[in-house]
Amino acid sequence: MITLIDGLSLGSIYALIALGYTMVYGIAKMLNFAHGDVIMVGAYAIVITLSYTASPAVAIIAAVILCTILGVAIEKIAYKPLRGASPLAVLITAIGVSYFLQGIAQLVFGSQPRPVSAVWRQLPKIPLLNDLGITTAAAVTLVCGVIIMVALNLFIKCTKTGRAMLAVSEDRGAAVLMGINVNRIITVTFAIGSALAAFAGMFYLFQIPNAEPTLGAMPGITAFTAAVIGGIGSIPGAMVGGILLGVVEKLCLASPLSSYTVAIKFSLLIVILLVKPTGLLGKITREKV
Amino acid sequence: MGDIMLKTENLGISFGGLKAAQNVNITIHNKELYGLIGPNGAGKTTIFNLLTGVYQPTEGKFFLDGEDLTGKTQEAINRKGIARTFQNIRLFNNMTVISNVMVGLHNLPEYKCSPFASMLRLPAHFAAEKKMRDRAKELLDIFGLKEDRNTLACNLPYGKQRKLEIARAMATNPKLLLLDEPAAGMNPHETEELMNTIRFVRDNFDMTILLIEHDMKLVAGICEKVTVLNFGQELAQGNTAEVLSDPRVITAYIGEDE
Amino acid sequence: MKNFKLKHFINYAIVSALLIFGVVMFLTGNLRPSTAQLFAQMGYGIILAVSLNLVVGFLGELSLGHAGFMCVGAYIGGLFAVVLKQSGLDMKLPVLIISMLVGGLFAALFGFIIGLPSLRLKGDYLAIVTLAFGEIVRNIFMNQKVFGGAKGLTTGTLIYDTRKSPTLFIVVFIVAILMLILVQNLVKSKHGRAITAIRDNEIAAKAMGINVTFYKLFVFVVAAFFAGCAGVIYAHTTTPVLYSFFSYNYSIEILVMVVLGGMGSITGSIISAVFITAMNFVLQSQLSGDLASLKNVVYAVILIIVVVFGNAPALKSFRERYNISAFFERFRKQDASKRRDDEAKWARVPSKIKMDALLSTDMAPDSDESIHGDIGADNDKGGNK
Amino acid sequence: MKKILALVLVAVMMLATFASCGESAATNYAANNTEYFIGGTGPLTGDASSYGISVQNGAKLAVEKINANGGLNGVNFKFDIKDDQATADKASSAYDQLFEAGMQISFGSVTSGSCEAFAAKAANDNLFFMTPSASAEICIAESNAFRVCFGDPDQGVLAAEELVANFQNIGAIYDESDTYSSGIFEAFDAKMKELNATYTVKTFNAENKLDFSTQVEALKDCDVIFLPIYYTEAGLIAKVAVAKGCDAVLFGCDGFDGIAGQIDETVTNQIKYITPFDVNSTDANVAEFVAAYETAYGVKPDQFAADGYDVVMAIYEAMKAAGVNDVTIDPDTLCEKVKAAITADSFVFTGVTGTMTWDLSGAATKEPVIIELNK
Repeated sequence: MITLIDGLSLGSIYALIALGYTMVYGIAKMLNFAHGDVIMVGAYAIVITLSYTASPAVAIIAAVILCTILGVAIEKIAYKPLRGASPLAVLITAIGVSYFLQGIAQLVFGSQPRPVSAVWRQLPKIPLLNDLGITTAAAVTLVCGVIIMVALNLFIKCTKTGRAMLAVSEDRGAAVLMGINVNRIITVTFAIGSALAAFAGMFYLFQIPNAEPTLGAMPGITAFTAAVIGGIGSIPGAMVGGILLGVVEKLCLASPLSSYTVAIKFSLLIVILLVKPTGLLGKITREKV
Repeated sequence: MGDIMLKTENLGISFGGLKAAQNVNITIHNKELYGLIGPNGAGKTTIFNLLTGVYQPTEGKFFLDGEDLTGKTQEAINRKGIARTFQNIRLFNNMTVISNVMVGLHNLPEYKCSPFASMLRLPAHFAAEKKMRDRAKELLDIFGLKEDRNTLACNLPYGKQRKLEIARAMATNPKLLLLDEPAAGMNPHETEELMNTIRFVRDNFDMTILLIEHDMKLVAGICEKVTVLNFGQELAQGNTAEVLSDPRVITAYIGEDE
Repeated sequence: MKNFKLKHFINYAIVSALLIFGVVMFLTGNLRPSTAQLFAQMGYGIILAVSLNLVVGFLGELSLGHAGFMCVGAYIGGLFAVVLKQSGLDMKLPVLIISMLVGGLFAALFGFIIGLPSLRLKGDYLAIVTLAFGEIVRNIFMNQKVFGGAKGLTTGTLIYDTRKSPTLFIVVFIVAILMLILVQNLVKSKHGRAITAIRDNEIAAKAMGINVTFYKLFVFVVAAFFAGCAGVIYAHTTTPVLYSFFSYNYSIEILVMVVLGGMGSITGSIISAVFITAMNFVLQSQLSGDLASLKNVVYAVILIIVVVFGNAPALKSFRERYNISAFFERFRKQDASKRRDDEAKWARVPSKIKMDALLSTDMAPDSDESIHGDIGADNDKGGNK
Repeated sequence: MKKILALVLVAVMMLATFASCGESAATNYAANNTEYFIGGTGPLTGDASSYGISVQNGAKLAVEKINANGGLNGVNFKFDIKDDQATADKASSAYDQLFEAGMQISFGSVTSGSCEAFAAKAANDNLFFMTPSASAEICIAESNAFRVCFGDPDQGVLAAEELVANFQNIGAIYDESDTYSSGIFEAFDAKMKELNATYTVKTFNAENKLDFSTQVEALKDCDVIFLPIYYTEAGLIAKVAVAKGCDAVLFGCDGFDGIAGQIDETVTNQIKYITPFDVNSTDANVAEFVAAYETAYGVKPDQFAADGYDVVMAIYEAMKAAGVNDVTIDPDTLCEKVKAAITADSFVFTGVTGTMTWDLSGAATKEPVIIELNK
């Protein structure tokens, strides 16, 4: 039971990261390998801000702003010149950006893990839940994850920009003909994706209270797997995939087969894809952003 | 070899609840030039996809030269003798013209040679390659593409791409050739040339040909028989001239065109 | 025909030149052990890049698990070689060759297994499955006591001592040349044409009767075999063989070699494998101590600059003016029109990796129109027109 | 053309066979040295980089101190550490690079996997090295290899004895993908079996070394959790334990050094570990080192830094004891001299990680201390 809750809260972190992957993929049609490293920057932003002020709110705002700016900058510098080139070329620059961010983070912050200040972890107790063994962090992560997902869905369906994003993801050529500024939409997508990364970094710090330069790599790749399991391009899919992977990972770790957690996690991916080649929710492509 | 080349029996397919084609019965005799016409969305290409194994029929059967090919894979159906072209040209764009045709020759038993023979450059490889190249040149010569043989397929002008697709399909040595809107996007002059090519293929290769076409001039000009499809079902069938003057057919078309 | 052959020989010439250069240095006593090791690393880098290119560039499927095959080869071939040595066969070359075959064959078996999903999955979905495969393989080997568990497989007895007899690179380059011969012969044959046909247009290839199942599996098996061989070579240069080396990061490094060199260009793969290996070497030797953390930054900047310059649509005219392949063109007596075709071929990217292909289509068509649309959209994969 | 190629191939093949028989003499690259060259490798980038950087910082501090005091008979020391990203192949090529640059003596590699590769190379040249932290036994299998840290098995055995004597309900978490961690655990496990003691074990590996909620959940009711892991993960586990309301004693090995920087006042669990080095020690030697380290790098040293410092100091002392006075001495000769000096009964080295002696096995003999972290 507790394992399940732990899995859910880990899963919602994966889900949040996967949302970022899926958004960018759906609209810019590229695998943003640097996404995990934007999370890392977000986490550092929170840790550093908290070492100067005791207000988590300020830290979160700082992280969101920094990540958004960073995301847009990456898009402008590294990806935009390659619009129209082979997607694989873009993939390689994304990897380059990922190395770059890791390298810079190590130069600036050093490679020692930086623990986040205690303020961050002193969350208010929620009486009933905590008695059941559900930590506040897990509850907050889960609830916020769902809220963000719903908000994102509403944004895409109900705002002009959101619908333009949908149009770009459906057919970029037609969107251009409809007078949509594709470049602007892609920039907005990166901004939102990076802001999501900042949130992911925040929840990450709830559960794993350390920031280090390579923090983004493994959650990033797992979240990407989650996005694919859910059907890449699909927002609910990313959510489902992320939570599924989180739960499976935790269940495996709790079982005697814990040594093979990674193998089981990835085998699950293979099995799911063999049964449903476009992921769990990938079929409803009209829903995609 | 019997007189009937292709026979479909109540062929049909449904996707979910939608019946894209149903109860299609077509009989094509040897060396016949047969037209399949109908308004947009009538299910013509679906029939082609069924006949070539892209989709598996949910009902009915079809026979090539008396042999039941229902449920076979695309590759197997091709080897049994059905070759096709595509509505939107599907050439191997990054390969040269001659390579495109040589891919068509790939499966013929006379050019057999194992991958290991090729990797080790055994004599079998050289023999097969030479024979294939010669045969491909012959075919290109017939279709007037010999000069372009080292051009990349995507760099060919549109009309030649259509021709190349037919040449490539012919390379697989089929009994039945399916042409999906061969004249789409062609000007009257090119269409004229295409009609000549199709006739030429039929006469010189003793080929049975089934074609989808919207250009009634072409259909009337070369097809001996036609089947009209509407909403996935047969509307009319028979000699071209008779069918084309059938009022139901005219309504179907004009009603649709508005 | 003549120019085809010249193109073949450029590849052999590059590798042979490296080999001869190394041998001459060795015979004149100028070969530093570190250079000998660098040569060996370049050698298996070439093998890895060219074999991955077979999958990515020629078959058109994105694979992110190439290091997984190398892992299988390194562990199984390495263990086999160690056992051979223990059982008394104390001759380096035969042990290397036999274990390379064993490791290669096992890797090929895994290639067959990972080739199976490729029959059902496409594009990114297959890519992530190959990535998953690499991680699974690593995880399994890590947990096997036979292979040393977390401590890794100790292959100390196999190591070619680069100081006393730095000769492993010679064998490696010879293996690389043999592989090039096999791969190029395959590519320039009816089978190679079938493979490229599948890449260019799978539906049309099926309609031409090409046995897509066979060729997809075949390519995966061949590529895995060579990657396995590279793994065995790795086990002969490094002790211990440690699972952590074969992570997806390494698969991606191999992919970087292929993409930098140009997909579908064997010459490009060779050159970029040499370039990247050398770059890593130089960065490691120059940026030591406090400067080491600059390494990733420098590597990343070089990578981004090279890719942006090589691929940005805005810089096309610049590239055409200063083109390496144009330099080689001069040796090939061709008329201008053919040359343009050839450049088109280089610039072109295998169609299937267009990532939007899957997004733009619905897998289950729900009307006759969308059946047309389905096939039509598939065709758009080749839409670099 | 093909024939020519075939000929070339055959010729090269023959050369290869010849070459593998012949042996070219090793050159003494140190002939032009003007300073004694201490080299080695460590992970300076990537996941394990914090360990490598600590060693680098500690060792550099030692070199600076030696040089400031006039070096060895007036000859300074030069120090270089190359990045191996904790991989064997990079360590092995870094070894060659260092050797060709004139490295005469070495601190090997920081992590065990790399050090095994380094040791394989160093054995061929008979180059003396003393590793600060590669605790796997295979790293010091050859006669030219030494270490200052404890061996993995020793700590495992000691921990088992200590825990069985003091606690009832014992749990353990270890990193099965890590040589250090699984090395200690194997010895611990064997000793526990020998003592007929039962315990519960949970594992993690490099792919999931961030979130420990499951493992802690399973061991929540233990009196003590044995953690033969590094301080980063230990710090995370401590915090999870707080969140989960688990008040077990956390018992670690020398990898725990540095945990003080990873936890804060919210962590209430008692933390104990086996270590030769205590950052809060009042020992003058240690205090001086800690102060110098803090001045130079702004953080308190961890065990890796202390080990790095001690390695350089020990090498220096041994070279002094061996009476080395030729700056261009070749590694082979130097190795024999230093080996003889360091294994001599009279050689006792007091560093910041304790007082130690060495025998021919290469392992350091020193007293382990179990310290308790007072928060």
